[in-house]
Amino acid sequence: MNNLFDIKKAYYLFLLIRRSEEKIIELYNTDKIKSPVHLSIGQEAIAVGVSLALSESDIIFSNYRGHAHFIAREANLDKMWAELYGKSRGTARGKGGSMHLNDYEKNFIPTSAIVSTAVPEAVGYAFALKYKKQEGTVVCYHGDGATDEGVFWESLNFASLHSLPIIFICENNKYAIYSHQNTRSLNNPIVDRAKAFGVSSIRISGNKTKNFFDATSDCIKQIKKKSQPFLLECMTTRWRDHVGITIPELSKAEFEEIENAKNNDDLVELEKQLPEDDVLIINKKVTTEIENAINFAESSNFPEESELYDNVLA
Amino acid sequence: MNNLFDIKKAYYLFLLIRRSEEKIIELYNTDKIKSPVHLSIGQEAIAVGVSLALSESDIIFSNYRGHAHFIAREANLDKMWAELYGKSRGTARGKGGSMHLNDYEKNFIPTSAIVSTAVPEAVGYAFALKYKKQEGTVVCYHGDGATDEGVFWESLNFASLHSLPIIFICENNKYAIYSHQNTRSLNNPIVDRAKAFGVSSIRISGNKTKNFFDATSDCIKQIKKKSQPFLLECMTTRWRDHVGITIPELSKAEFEEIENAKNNDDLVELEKQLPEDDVLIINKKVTTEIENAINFAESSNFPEESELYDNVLA
Amino acid sequence: MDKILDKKVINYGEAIYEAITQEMARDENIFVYGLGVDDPKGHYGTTKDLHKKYGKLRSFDTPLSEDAMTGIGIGAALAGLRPIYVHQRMDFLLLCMNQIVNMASKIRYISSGEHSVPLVIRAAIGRSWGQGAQHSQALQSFFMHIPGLKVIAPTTPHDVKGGLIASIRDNNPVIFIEHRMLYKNAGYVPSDTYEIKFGKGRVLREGNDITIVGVSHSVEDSLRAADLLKGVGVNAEVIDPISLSPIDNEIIRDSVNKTKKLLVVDNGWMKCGFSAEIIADVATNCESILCQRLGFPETPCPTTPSLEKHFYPNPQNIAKKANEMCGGDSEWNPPEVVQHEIVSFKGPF
Amino acid sequence: MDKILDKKVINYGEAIYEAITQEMARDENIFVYGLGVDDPKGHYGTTKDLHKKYGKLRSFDTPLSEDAMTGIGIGAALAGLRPIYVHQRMDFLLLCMNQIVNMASKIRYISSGEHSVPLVIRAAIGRSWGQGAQHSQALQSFFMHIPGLKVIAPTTPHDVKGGLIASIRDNNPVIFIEHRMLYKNAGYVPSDTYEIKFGKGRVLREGNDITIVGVSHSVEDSLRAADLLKGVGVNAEVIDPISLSPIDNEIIRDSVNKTKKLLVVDNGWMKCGFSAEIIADVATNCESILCQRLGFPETPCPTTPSLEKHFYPNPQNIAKKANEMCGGDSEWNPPEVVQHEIVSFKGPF
Ligand SMILES: Cc1ncc(C[n+]2csc(CCOP(=O)(O)OP(=O)(O)O)c2C)c(N)n1
Ligand SMILES: Cc1ncc(C[n+]2csc(CCOP(=O)(O)OP(=O)(O)O)c2C)c(N)n1
Ligand SMILES: [Mg+2]
Ligand SMILES: [Mg+2]
Repeated sequence: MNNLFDIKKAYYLFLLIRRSEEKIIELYNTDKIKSPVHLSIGQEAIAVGVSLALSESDIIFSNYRGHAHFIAREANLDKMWAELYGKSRGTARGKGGSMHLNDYEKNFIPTSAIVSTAVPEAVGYAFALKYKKQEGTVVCYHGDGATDEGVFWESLNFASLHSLPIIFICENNKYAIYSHQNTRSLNNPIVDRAKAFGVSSIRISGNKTKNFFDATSDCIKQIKKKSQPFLLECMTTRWRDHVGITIPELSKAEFEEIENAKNNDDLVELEKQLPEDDVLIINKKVTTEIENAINFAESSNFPEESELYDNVLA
Repeated sequence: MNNLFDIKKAYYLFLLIRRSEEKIIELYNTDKIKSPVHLSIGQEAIAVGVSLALSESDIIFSNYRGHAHFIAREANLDKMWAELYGKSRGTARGKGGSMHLNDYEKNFIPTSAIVSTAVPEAVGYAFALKYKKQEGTVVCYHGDGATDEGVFWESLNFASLHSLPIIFICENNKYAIYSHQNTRSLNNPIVDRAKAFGVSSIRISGNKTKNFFDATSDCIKQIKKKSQPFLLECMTTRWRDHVGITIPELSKAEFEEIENAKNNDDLVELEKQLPEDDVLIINKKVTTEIENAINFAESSNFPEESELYDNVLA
Repeated sequence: MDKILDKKVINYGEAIYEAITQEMARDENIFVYGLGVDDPKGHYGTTKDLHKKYGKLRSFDTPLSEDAMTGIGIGAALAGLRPIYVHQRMDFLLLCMNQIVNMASKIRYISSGEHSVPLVIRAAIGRSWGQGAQHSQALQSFFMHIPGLKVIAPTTPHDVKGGLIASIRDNNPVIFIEHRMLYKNAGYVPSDTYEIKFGKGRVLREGNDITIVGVSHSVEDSLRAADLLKGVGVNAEVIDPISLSPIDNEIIRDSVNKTKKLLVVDNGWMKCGFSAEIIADVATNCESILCQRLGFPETPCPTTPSLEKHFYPNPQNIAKKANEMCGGDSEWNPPEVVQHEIVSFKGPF
Repeated sequence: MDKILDKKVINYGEAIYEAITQEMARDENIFVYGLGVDDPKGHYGTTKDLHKKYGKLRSFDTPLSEDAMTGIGIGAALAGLRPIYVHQRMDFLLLCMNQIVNMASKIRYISSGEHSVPLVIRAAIGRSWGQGAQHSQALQSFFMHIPGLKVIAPTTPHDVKGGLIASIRDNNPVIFIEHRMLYKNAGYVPSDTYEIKFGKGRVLREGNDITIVGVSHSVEDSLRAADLLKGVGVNAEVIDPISLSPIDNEIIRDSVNKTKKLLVVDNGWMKCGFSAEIIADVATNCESILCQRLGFPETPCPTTPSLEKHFYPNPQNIAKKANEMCGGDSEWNPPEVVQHEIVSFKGPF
């Protein structure tokens, strides 16, 4: 648990996510990455703010839009890139792709590409922590669309019933693919629903890293005192299409929202708060790390036919 | 739609349900009824109150605990009994049993034995009414346990999103089989959850026919003005075991609750409000109707082997 | 897009669109719903702008609530509407199994035929561009297993149009299986409406040496394999059952009684799968038939192209296996065949 | 109940209880949950009072949230616990298909073996007393179809104890199939813990004339049929595969290579079912075997006893079919055999 917001680290992680995904965009048309990619550009502040508040013993559940969560957790970037390339040194030895990242050492659980489907798993993990009287909090990232699924509410009910140590991080970018929240539910804030299911919830507007950090730190502090679930509804904006690298076909109002978000890019704000030297060093570090990761991916082999049947059963 | 509470009719329907189920208890050990029976004894006031407020064009969705809803809807008692006996003149020609009653003419939709599973169907039916600009309100009976299922909340979300003409009648007997509500959720009233899902909801305590009637009438009135969903959480007590005819194995406190409920039996209260003559006539009528239904069942044939494949596909 | 000519060449996706729009124009009880049906892509164009043409009540997006949305379709069908529920991937049907199996398939039965459920559930099988474990499953056998459901998996633009119209007009719940590698395939399609019959398969190519039965996309590869086999003097008969439940066992039995050899090329896992059923039917009803099957290996689908190519049966290994069954040279290595629909496919999904 | 003797006669339900309680005593990571596991009936006694013995954390009731509860078991398993999730009916697994198929079976694969999911899902097949359309389904084929799952359906008290212990100790998700007509069946059971092997079947009765393969409760009826066949001079070999995935194809192939005749008695629908798989394997791997199958007719299960008796295969029609396959008199009507577990069963459920 961390109480002090480390701007330098925040900037570094934020930049590492942003530049990694920009690199994906740059490379995508080469067809080297034959994997559906769900970019987080615009939403990075959540992953960074949340991750900075966590400890090693905390557990991360994410989803198909997982690059930011993975990188912010300081999970293995080389392996992530190798996985995007379908190479055998990838996080799933090339068999999972972008939608199924994982890093055992970082307690970053393999992600699911079926919406809301890992939410009960996260709750089950939190149950196990309590069962084993083990330290740690589970963090479960999910989208606003995920709350449309019944299993989401079943999961919250169980988490509150058993007072489990879990924070649901709802990344509310207002869209499920092209479907705006208003077309999916009637003006009922997710936080209100979560409260009715016994989960303390707050909505965090503004898409600022520090705010997400503070809220998460606060939850962790409270969980350490008394095991219980929280939900943070993190308002954000996705700048790119749901999947792939293109710009979404949206209405004018929606475009303006994105433009607005770009003008309030927290990456820029964080940068402003750092000495120029630090910024330079961090930028260099990020560039090198990404270059190395891409080299790692490029130089790795594809898995052999003999691996086809590996890891189906224990 | 009815605004005036017809005590005579209420008493008649209530009695018809009570005596029918008592008859089931009486006959059960003869093994003539080889069907799981989920009795409503103690809960009849809900079915009676709700049904009296409905019109012919309204649509009923119920569940495996459906005898009371079926009888209160004045659906075909003869066929119900024949179905309990597994006979070919039953509501499903003997192929459905007590858990799958239905009466096409009365808009009593075939019931499901899988908890909460008919709830979205009810919403879909309400959607169709709106789509076709057809008169009518859908009534969807379900238990408190049914609200543990995610599909329940998905269904409410859709009903509120589309402002559908439906009343969810939550028969809250506090148990799902032997599981008390407190062991299934943390002190979060169903009405609060429903409200967070955009469905106007009220809790009705006291287990009185008239109160259920009034509340339902009121919902129907409002739906006629403006299509919208409602949920009535109807507090009640089941006197018998979840399934079968036995008395539940419960704690002392729980027994006392049942004793209490018995001492507040609304059947007795309704009877008190009627002239003695009416009571006698109604009792006689009820006895005759049940006798006739049993004769109908007894004299009906079992379905022939040739019927095995009937009605699988249209 | 609605101009009616007598016939024309359109692709599989367009044929689906045509079936839907023509049927929607005919019967106002038909509506189309599902995630993204009204989005700019309109599910490979198959539902594009239907909401503009027929109104938002008749073509609408849904919350991600597959379980309830299936029940809602069933309920609407009980009320006399004819819903078409569209899924981007067949894998998502796993969220709907309770409604499909416990409800849709049984309501007619438990109401002794008084109710029926004219619901069409469209679902696309995914493949390519790293679909992987959760976006590539072909679960037809689940639905073939359940009485009270109809299942159909047309392969050609002609059959997909006629099959969808038949499904919409059918009074039973129908699982309508599409394949995303087929949407761009073009073919001759009558402009008018027409139905193809449930329970009727089609011999796509005649031959006396061996019977090859495919399903959905594997029919394409079976035809390519037949071309390869021609080169080594083997005449394969290729059968597309189209309708999986009911299934045309007769057309297969007749063929194998002639060829005495059956190779089933599954488009899914084999255990208790489509291929198991076809072979079991032949084994119990015909005499002395040499039977073999190919299909997905017993593993989830890998995302990396280097392994995905070993996951799916392909024209070469189909041809090789068939040739062996016909006593041909087991060392034969058929030439590479381009699966244009696969190599030309670019993501991002 | 925990007294350890060398062996004793107990019934199938007691054998399950014994497996669970012994394993829970051994490993505190094991917990048991599901609707009603801690209620006075304790799921046919198989979980009775475990919460009193091991505490409420290790045996607890759940909200009716089958979908999430499956995911919660998977999540707990990922964290190193060994959950046993109990279902009163197999039909309820239809609410859990997404979690079982999309998650449990694939997490090991997508984590390249770093994670595993040691989750046991117990589910009872219902029959009798008007279970009907939604409480009688035997859906083993769904799970056999999916790579990454193990499936086991023991028939005897001996195998159910050893099978459950093996399932609990296994590091994969296991679908553990029980049958409610078996709970009262008694048999010799070792008092100690032991495992039976996945992928190993058992010849329950030897014979040279025909091979009969049953599954779960239909093994019982196959044995009864074998008795009937004895009376007309037919010696049937009866095989219980016990483990359905992996399945012991060898034991069946060996047997049919001897008898040249295979009758599979399914305990579920046949299309793409267990019986289809057994026959397809034999048809593709053995030569000139006469194959037949019996199973549920293609209809939901009726509640009325007058039709239920035609729904299930029974000793007489199994014997009759087998006798015909062996060239026996097709007019033979085997005498009635009492299925004591069925006639003695009284509801109320
Ligand atoms: C159960 C299921 N239904 C549909 C999909 C297709 N799909 C993938 S992502 C997505 C949108 C999810 O939206 P949200 O939860 O808000 O997350 P976001 O993508 O906005 O981060 C949909 C519909 C899926 N993967 N799984
Ligand atoms: C999906 C599903 N899970 C479990 C069951 C077993 N079951 C039947 S009724 C019931 C209790 C339901 O409780 P509630 O909804 O409160 O209705 P009540 O029986 O009290 O009227 C349960 C658990 C079932 N039929 N369906
Ligand atoms: Mg979103
Ligand atoms: Mg209840």
